[in-house]
Amino acid sequence: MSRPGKIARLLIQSLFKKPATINYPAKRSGMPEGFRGKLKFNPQMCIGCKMCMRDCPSAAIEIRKIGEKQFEAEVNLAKCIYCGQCVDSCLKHALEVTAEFELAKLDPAQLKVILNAVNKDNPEE
Amino acid sequence: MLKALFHILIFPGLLFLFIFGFFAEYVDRKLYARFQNRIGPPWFQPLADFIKLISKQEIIPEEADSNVFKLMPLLALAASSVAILYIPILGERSVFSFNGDVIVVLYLLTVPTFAYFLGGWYSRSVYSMIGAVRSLTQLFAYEVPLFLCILASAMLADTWSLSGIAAFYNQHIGYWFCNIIGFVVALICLLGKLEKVPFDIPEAETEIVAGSFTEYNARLLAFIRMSFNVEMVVGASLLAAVFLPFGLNLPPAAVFLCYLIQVLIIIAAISFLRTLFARLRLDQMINFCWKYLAPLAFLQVLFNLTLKVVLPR
Amino acid sequence: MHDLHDFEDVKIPIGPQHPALKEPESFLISLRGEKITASSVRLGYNHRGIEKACEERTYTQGLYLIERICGICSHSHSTCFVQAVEEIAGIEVTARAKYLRTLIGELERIHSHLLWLGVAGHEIGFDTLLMYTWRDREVVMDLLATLTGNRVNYGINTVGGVRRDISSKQKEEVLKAIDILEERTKYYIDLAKGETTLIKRLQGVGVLSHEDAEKLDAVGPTARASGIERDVRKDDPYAAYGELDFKVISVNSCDVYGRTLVRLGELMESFSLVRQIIRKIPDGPILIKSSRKIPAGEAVSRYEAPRGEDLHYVRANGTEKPDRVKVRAPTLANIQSVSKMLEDRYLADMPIVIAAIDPCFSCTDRLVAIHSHGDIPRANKELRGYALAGKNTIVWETLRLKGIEWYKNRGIDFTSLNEKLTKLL
Amino acid sequence: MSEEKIKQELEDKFSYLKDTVTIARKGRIFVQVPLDKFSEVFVYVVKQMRFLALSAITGLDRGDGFEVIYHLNREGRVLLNLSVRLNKENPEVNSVTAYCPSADIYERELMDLFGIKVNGIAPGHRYPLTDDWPEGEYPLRKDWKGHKEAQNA
Repeated sequence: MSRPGKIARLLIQSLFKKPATINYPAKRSGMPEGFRGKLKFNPQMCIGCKMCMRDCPSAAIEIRKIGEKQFEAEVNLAKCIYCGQCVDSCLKHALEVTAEFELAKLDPAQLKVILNAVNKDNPEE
Repeated sequence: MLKALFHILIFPGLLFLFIFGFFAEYVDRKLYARFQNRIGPPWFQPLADFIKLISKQEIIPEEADSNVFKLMPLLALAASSVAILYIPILGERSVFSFNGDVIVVLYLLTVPTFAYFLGGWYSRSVYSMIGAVRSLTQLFAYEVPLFLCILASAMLADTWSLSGIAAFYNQHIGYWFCNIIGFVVALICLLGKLEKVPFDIPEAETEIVAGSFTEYNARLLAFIRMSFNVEMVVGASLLAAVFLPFGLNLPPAAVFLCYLIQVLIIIAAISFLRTLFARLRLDQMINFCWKYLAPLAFLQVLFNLTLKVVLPR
Repeated sequence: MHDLHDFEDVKIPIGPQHPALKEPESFLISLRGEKITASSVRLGYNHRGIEKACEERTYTQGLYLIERICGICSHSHSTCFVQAVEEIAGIEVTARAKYLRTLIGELERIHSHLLWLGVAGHEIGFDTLLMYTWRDREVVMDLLATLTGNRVNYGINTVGGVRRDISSKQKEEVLKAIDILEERTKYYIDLAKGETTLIKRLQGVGVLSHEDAEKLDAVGPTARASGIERDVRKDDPYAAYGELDFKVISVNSCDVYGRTLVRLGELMESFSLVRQIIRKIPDGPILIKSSRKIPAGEAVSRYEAPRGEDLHYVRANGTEKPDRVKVRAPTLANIQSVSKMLEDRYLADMPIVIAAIDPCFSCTDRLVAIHSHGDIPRANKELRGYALAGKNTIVWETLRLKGIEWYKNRGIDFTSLNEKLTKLL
Repeated sequence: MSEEKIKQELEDKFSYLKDTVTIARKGRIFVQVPLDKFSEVFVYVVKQMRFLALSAITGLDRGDGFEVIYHLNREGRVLLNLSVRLNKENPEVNSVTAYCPSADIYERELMDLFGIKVNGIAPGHRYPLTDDWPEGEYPLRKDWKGHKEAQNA
């Protein structure tokens, strides 16, 4: 038989339970480790074949030659759709995906990021 | 003169109503969120909304009749704040009371609904016209049971003044239980008056945008939301005075605390009911009110009448 | 003074921007009092030219575009497209890849139906149901994020197979999540059967009789709630559905309440399907290397999306770009029956009736003004694109400055704050 | 009613369909129908062979002419694709809304995106293009590369 207010018991229970939501900027829940976020580039491995540029659905990555056997990758974070196709298409595994996803900026010019992670630990942008 | 000014502006008047209104809205929204397993807004959220709305640019629709459009929110706010003066908050004596102020308070609580109707109708937008008409049709559904319940307990107390009712029930605590049906019915009707979820048909967000308040913005919308808060406080304290008359003869501080607790209990009940139900359609709401609430209210009146004859004075 | 009798019906425009409809479509409802007398639908507001755009992209790039047709059923479109391309190229995908595609498809059906349940609750004013269903939906969203790397646009499909494999640890996580979800869905099922106000708002609303559903070719839960037992997974099995056993849920109450029960029933079916997949998934490679050029040919592929039958027609001409891609989303088939359902209903029912077919208009419309290439300097192509549309669209920056200036001549000066802010960022 | 039986029945009933019926795979049959015989075949397929559900109508620009494919299915199992070729100058086809009312929106899409004239269709909103879309421009045609004024702007 149906009666109004059937959800009452659940409401009372959740009154005493910990809320399921968190105050986002203060506390961050983060993304699971397999998450596809911002790209990471390793210039040593790159041979400048531009396979990633060809396969990128939104023309977000650009590989430029800056010296003998030295390449830098410029990624437009606004255009990038974080699909990871460039990581798969790169024959030399020069590109990796990190789990960083909070990339919003006020000034659009800062969204064009030059990745040349000279060494693994401090990839300066 | 100064004492009257103090009563109107400071204590039971505007300043107290504003602060208590914001607090009541905070309690309502926080409980509503906690029932839904969410954290809910910080304590200053209602104040922040009010300030944000006040600072916004005001746009009056072209075809709207601008005087009526601007006047209605203020009328609603004024009517609901005046009603507090007749409700006994500190002890058994309200600020102004005469034999018959129950009718005045109930009338003053109906004025905001008419103000929203006129405001909605004169903002000439299709949605607000439909919303305005709906708020009137809803008015006829919940008004009769609400009046009957309050008048039933007035009849038992054999006086038409709120202070008299409060005093009577304070002396004869036993009579309180016979009004329990009236209290439940009045609470449900208060939901209708405050347009809370099971009966928030005039302001049905998913059907007609914001009902009669679609065209309102900035300052006027702030006043409308403030008048809803004040109406919630006034309605809750009316029910508290009529149906929950405890501890009226303790020292003033304790009495004010009792009053706060009673009002917060009623607000908690309102927000619990608000979380519990889905919004009814207008036809379902009207036949619910006339099939269940009105008969219960009549039953309450008959019960009180027989009780008055049987019980010694 | 004309009397009330010929009081001309009030015409209400609902949409394209309207709180009830999360998506841009516009209905013109004519009302007498609270009764809807007639309604007409106008679509096309969100048409993004995906079919034309696909013709200029290679298959791998087109796949990511097709996947973004709809935010909720992205896997349906991408699998449907990939199956058509593989059929033309004659690639036989490995069994493990088929099982993985079915797994992600069923998880997507779970999250789409839970989302719909919340939206339905919101449409009838029952926000508590929205909050609870969307809280439980997070369980399956996080699961999808771990399995595929993204909460919505999974990008798990590629021509010839799947891009990510599932580890045994992830299998436990899936089973644990399914147990939680099953217990929550059982609660919602007996809530839907027991809560009076919910039933009163859903029963007898948006009636679509069996004959009308047949005549107007309704698909998916909308058809199955009117007694039409049709499910592409059963009738024309694809991926791994041939080897899995499941029931087609159908009710013949023909109203919104029936659609709710069908969707809840399908949720339970999906849980048992996911368990079967985790149990029976074979080992083996997940991807077959295929050449970038697809031989000439054409294929039609069908997929049972959460909203109904999704149909993709692909024609290849031997190059690495498709010659023609046609997408018919399930909502396009269901939209015809909405005006039939709305006849002489109350205005209050209109949002829930429209929500009941679970419209996804980003699927239905796929074209808008296209920036043309050629001599327009590449740098400000976006601005050119907006200017093309013929409307003087305000660029975000000017809007911000206009706001600051508006407050300045009211005595509140934000300019110093603005400098600090831009320096900060 | 397997694919072969359907193919057999079609070829017996219509001699001119002799070699144009191909079975791509289980549940998919492609049929080339000459334009003048189209409505006759269509009515027979819908009425006698019970292919009641019209899933979609696809328009194609083959460069030398247009092609329209009607995807019909019966209880969801077998998908029959009737395709008919139209000439380049004034592509024209008759509306099938009399037999499948749901075809209305697909035919409007043909009219908007390809400029194929569909006679016998009821008046109504245009789909999917906006009302202020310039006349004579049909986006899904191969020769359409963008708005005219965009080219010379």
